Amino acid sequence: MAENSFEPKITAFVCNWCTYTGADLAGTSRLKQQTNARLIRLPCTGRIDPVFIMKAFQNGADGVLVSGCHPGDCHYNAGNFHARRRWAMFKEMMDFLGIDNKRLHFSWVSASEGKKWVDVIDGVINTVREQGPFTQYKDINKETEIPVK
Amino acid sequence: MSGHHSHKDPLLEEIEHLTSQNTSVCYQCGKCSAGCPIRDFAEESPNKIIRYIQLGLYEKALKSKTIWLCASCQTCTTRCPQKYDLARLMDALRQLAIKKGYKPDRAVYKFHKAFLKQIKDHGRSYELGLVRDYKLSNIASLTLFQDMDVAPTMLLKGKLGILPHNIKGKKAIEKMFKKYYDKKGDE
Amino acid sequence: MKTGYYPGCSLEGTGKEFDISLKRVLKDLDVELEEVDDWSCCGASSAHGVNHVLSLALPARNLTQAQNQGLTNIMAPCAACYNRLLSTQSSLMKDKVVKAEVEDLLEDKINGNLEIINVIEYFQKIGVDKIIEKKKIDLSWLNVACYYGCLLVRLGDAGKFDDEEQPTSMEDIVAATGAKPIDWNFKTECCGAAHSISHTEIVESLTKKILDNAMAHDADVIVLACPMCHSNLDMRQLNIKKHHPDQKEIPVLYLTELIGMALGIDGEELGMDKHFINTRQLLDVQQQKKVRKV
Amino acid sequence: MKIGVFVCQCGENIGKTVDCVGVAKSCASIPGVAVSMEYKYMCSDPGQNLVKQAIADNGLDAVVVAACSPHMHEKTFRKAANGAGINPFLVEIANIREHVSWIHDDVPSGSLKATDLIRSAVEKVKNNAPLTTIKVPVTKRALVIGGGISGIQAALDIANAGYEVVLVEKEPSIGGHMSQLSETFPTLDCSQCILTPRMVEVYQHPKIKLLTYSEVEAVDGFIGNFKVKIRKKARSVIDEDCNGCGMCIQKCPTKKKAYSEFEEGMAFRPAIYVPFPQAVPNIPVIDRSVCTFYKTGKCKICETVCGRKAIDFMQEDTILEEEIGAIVVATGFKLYKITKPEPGSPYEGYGEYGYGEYKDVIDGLQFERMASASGPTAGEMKRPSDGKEPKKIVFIQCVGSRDESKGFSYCSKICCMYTAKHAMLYKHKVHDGEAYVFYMDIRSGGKMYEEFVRRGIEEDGAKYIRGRVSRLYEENGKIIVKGEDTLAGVPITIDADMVVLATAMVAQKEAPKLAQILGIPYDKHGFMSESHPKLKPVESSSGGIFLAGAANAPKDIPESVSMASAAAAKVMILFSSDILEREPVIAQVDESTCVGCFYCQKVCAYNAVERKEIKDRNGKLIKVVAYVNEGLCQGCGTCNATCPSKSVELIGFKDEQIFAQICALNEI
Ligand SMILES: Cc1cc2nc3c(=O)[nH]c(=O)nc-3n(C[C@H](O)[C@H](O)[C@H](O)COP(=O)(O)OP(=O)(O)OC[C@H]3O[C@@H](n4cnc5c(N)ncnc54)[C@H](O)[C@@H]3O)c2cc1C
Ligand SMILES: Cc1cc2nc3c(=O)[nH]c(=O)nc-3n(C[C@H](O)[C@H](O)[C@H](O)COP(=O)(O)OP(=O)(O)OC[C@H]3O[C@@H](n4cnc5c(N)ncnc54)[C@H](O)[C@@H]3O)c2cc1C
Ligand code: SF4
Ligand code: SF4
Ligand code: SF4
Ligand code: SF4
Ligand code: SF4
Ligand code: SF4
Ligand code: SF4
Ligand code: SF4
Repeated sequence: MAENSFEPKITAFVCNWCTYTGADLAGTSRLKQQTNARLIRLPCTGRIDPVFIMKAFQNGADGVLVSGCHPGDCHYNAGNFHARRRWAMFKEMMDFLGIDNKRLHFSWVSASEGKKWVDVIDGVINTVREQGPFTQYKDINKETEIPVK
Repeated sequence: MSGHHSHKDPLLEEIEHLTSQNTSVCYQCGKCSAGCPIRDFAEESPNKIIRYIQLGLYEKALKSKTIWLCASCQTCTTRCPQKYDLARLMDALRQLAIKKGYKPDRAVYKFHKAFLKQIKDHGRSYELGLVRDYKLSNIASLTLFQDMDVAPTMLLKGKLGILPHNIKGKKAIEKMFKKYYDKKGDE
Repeated sequence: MKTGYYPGCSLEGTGKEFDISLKRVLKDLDVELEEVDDWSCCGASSAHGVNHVLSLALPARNLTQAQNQGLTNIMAPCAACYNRLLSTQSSLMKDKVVKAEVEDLLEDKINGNLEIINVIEYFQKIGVDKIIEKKKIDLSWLNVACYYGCLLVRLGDAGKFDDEEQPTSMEDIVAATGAKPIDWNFKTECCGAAHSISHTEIVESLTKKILDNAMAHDADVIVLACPMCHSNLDMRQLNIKKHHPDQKEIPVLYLTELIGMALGIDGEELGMDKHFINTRQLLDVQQQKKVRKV
Repeated sequence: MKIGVFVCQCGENIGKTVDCVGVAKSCASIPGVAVSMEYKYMCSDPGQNLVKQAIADNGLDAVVVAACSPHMHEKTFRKAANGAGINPFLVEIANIREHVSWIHDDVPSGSLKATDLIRSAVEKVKNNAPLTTIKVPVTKRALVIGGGISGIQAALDIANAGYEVVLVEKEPSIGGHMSQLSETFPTLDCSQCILTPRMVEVYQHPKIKLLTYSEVEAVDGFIGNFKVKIRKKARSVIDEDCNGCGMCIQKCPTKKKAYSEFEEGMAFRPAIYVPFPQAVPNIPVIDRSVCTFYKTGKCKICETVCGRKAIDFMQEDTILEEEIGAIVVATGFKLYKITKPEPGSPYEGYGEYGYGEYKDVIDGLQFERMASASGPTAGEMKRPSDGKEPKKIVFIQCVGSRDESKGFSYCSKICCMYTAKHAMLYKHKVHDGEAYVFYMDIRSGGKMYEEFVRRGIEEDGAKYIRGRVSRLYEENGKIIVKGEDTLAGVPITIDADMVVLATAMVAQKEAPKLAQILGIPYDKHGFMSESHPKLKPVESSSGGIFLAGAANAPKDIPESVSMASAAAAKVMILFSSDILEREPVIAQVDESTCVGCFYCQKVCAYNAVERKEIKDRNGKLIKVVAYVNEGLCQGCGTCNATCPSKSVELIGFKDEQIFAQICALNEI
């Protein structure tokens, strides 16, 4: 694939109640977006394990987005709070593995923020596109012992 | 996820820096003014001074006589429901007024200057000298001679030293003042 | 271990009798103070009023003097000095940037470990029992209005030794002398000390309110623990009388003078002859009680 | 596994920008996919039949529908598949409408994305297991804690719907604060007159078991199946025998030994008492700390005069156990007292207002009692110090409330209204009196509320001054009020005969303890927290526990009553079926690998993780592992992501399921 026509693959882990519904709203409002993102619906950002993110990068995702309810609005009281505490750890892990932080993004998008969702997702896609293809996954596979399926 | 960075007036930033507080916390309840001992003597209430700052009317605050009449008694600070340290704002505004060349309340300012001069010259405050210096700088203000009534009595009772007490560390203090003013410019 | 003593400028001048009576009383109570070497002025409200860094550097010099002398605590009888020393230490320990700035001016380091106490706390430490034990004169005929002023109790974040609004610690000591502390309303009202010389008209008005309230509640004397308050409440009565010929006089004593009276010390030894408002009548009664008791 | 893929065109909605035919064709080649087809409207009856038919024809084990958002039709297709014999949890939805066709114009890349999403769903469904919804039986019996107006309303609503209610009140009588009020805003109708009939109704209701002078001690179990322990405190009077004649109260010699709680300390009560004449139940209680017999062993006059032999000095506390299906917490509030704070209290008192030293400075509830016709002054304005009629009265709003320095940042919401009421009541009683109100803002949002306040100002002549008072002190029998009118910018000093402080509504002191017993969160001020501030305002975050009234936040009567009825409705919804069906998305612990670190327990917001002891055949403890209570788990999956040994998994969203999706989306 030529450098200028590179289209990144983005895996987005989103919570069912806020961001997934917000993305639905963007759809019902017919708000056009780039096609690069693929969503994985989870009950809550609290369910998101750092391993999911590693797994996505290992398998060749060029960028990852994690998005859930706004702080204080979590459908499950505090799940996103625990998630946020974990995010700091993700960042460190990314540094350790030498993955640029511009490939991993976090955001809060509520069920009513269709427009925000579009801004977020397009922003992430553009940023990751600037980074170029992610090729270090093989190195990660060597460094970490998470078996690739 | 970045925070909001609203633009702030540089003067407001300086005031908030000098007072280490956010001026917006004041909700204008007036409790400070209600308990302020100099309220009856000041045209503008203390809560109005902070209101001026909130509205960006800095000049009005810096020109106000209230900041000079403030007796630094801390009553306002002690009772403010929003924990705003208004006494500290008054301090800051006095400093700023001098720095920006606003005319301070002569009587108060000259007194402070005379007082500091005593410390600078002797290391301790020498009250007779203080009254003398202060009066000299206030020839215009007749009422202030009132105090001369009591000065002789004080001298008689041995309450005013005739000679200043110079401390050993006087030089060090002088140096401290000099160092400070060299850095900040004389105020 | 002796307590460090920071008299402050006023106790060398207008507040001389505070110094005299304090030392005299301590002699009878068998306790000693150790003066801070070559102490300097704390800058009082002047530095505080116009210059933030200086307002910290001036008191800070005294902290380093005391530290270098090996003192672990300082007693400052003047409420203004006490407030300045205490809040300086506390704010320097909280603000590293300003601390560095001040230390640069001082060319010395602040360790922040000094215990700074006022005269009331000092007597609490000595113990009211000791006063009761050494008491010689019955003062139960004396109604006392305890006046705290503003700086003694309004310490902000720097600390708290008594209630800001309804303090009672001075009353406890007065009660130990046998005199009767009265209930009144203006014990923490400001007398305008900062404007003592610059705006006498304000000071007069504020002072008059305080004096009147004390007298309205049947006080025979006002007792206080601050030389600035003292010169306002004592000296200013002369000015007030000039404008209000009917104004009644009320003697204003330092707490230490009252304690001295209870210990049977002569008025002159306590410096009570230095007041503007005559204390003769008080001392006469004291002498009678003394005679009767013998 | 044989999987069927069904791609919906949704008319033009999907069909226009996604090449459905092409997508269906390429999905056919995904390993495991047995059939792949597209149709115009998959959710229509013919569409559903198509799915059912395909299942039957091909012997499918699982289904993926590529259509609209699962929030639209997941249920529809689960039901359809189930109709054809497939477990509903073996159906997955790929959202190719909201997340593809409606947001992308480019057909090739949109179609590619649609295929990816379908592949991801196919890989997930391969890892799905058949599940059954969780069914829990429901005990149709409600517990209402707190017998104020909120608790009364909730209890009556539930009982009138035909369900049993246990109402627990810690005081000797129900009624709460409303029973103390004189007249109520915004109508000025008599509080007792509207409340008493309801109290009586509670007492007589065959479905309500009323337990006064009682407290909840322990709550176990979960939604539909709580076990509750209630301590019935010793009254020293046998309920069943007492007929409420009041002889004992009349003859008790300790007439002035205790301040009446009900009269807010403005009157006395004897050792044996009912809080107020209309108390429900009308059964006295002996205050043992005051009673002469308990102190000296002598007296027993009450016993002598009681014709019913109802006095029992030896009575002890009893513990009752109740089986309960749902709980309503209606424990109300307390009024902030301005007295000196207790040592260790995070809250500052009001030194500048004299710490409650001045007799003629009273609070709002004391004013209510003074204004009440049945109160200690029989409704006449008489100030406490000397009984004189106050001619100048000052009301101060926001005392404690909106005061960061005293520890309360919030607005108490009702005091603007009750102060306006007080000023009016005062003016109606003292025609030549002057009423001043110091306020910061007037908050009168409510039906007829603003009009009510205006009436107090315009018709009754209450003078409103905008500013907070700095100090109060007593001088010559007057309370000197030092204020500032911030509108005119002038200092104001008033020599008042009486001052009424509108002090904050604060949480019950014991509320945090009760919240912990119930396992529900409370805020930093001690108010019980709702599950969602907008959409679940009466639910706590624990299933089956609901909130009503001022226990949740400062509220007036109309709001408390609405909330109580809403909570009752939630209880009735729960009771409307015999069993509770829940999605089986819950966490499950693998006991063989769990190391018992209990990190999962720490992160679970629902207290759903419990400790379970594993014993060998001889009953010897082998280890302690985590155990997830199905009734409490809400399925957030936080524990799953937290567990260091990967021993707790969220059913329906297990690691393998998510991994499969990730891999499907990122095939290298
Ligand atoms: C001075 C004043 C005037 C007011 N005037 C008006 C007015 O005019 N109009 C208006 O609409 N509102 C008015 N209100 C507000 C009104 O009082 C409240 O809205 C109402 O009382 C709230 O009812 P509640 O049942 O939620 O709480 P409460 O009335 O506080 O009742 C709670 C009950 O629960 C009990 N309880 C507490 N803890 C426990 C426990 N752990 N176990 C068992 N029982 C417990 C308590 O003993 C109490 O009986 C006024 C309030 C005040 C303070
Ligand atoms: C500018 C603005 C901002 C707001 N912001 C907030 C906020 O941030 N937070 C918040 O909590 N609240 C906010 N609100 C308030 C919130 O909008 C209302 O509380 C809420 O919408 C009320 O819901 P409702 O269902 O009672 O009424 P509505 O939302 O008005 O719904 C009534 C429905 O009934 C229909 N209808 C009317 N008459 C008939 C009829 N005769 N037959 C059949 N149908 C009929 C209408 O078409 C409408 O769909 C805001 C309101 C406004 C105006
Ligand atoms: S008391 Fe505090 S909040 Fe109130 S007006 Fe003064 S500074 Fe502002
Ligand atoms: S510190 Fe100044 S403004 Fe504040 S109450 Fe005292 S005199 Fe007034
Ligand atoms: S299933 Fe959804 S996408 Fe398909 S026709 Fe129905 S609404 Fe449209
Ligand atoms: S206890 Fe006896 S005397 Fe008292 S009210 Fe009951 S029945 Fe009457
Ligand atoms: S025994 Fe107690 S309750 Fe009974 S009459 Fe005597 S004091 Fe009253
Ligand atoms: S309701 Fe009114 S009086 Fe009460 S706290 Fe809010 S603003 Fe203040
Ligand atoms: S976190 Fe995992 S290992 Fe630890 S107790 Fe819970 S289930 Fe067991
Ligand atoms: S899934 Fe959520 S609610 Fe259930 S046990 Fe785990 S953390 Fe608790």
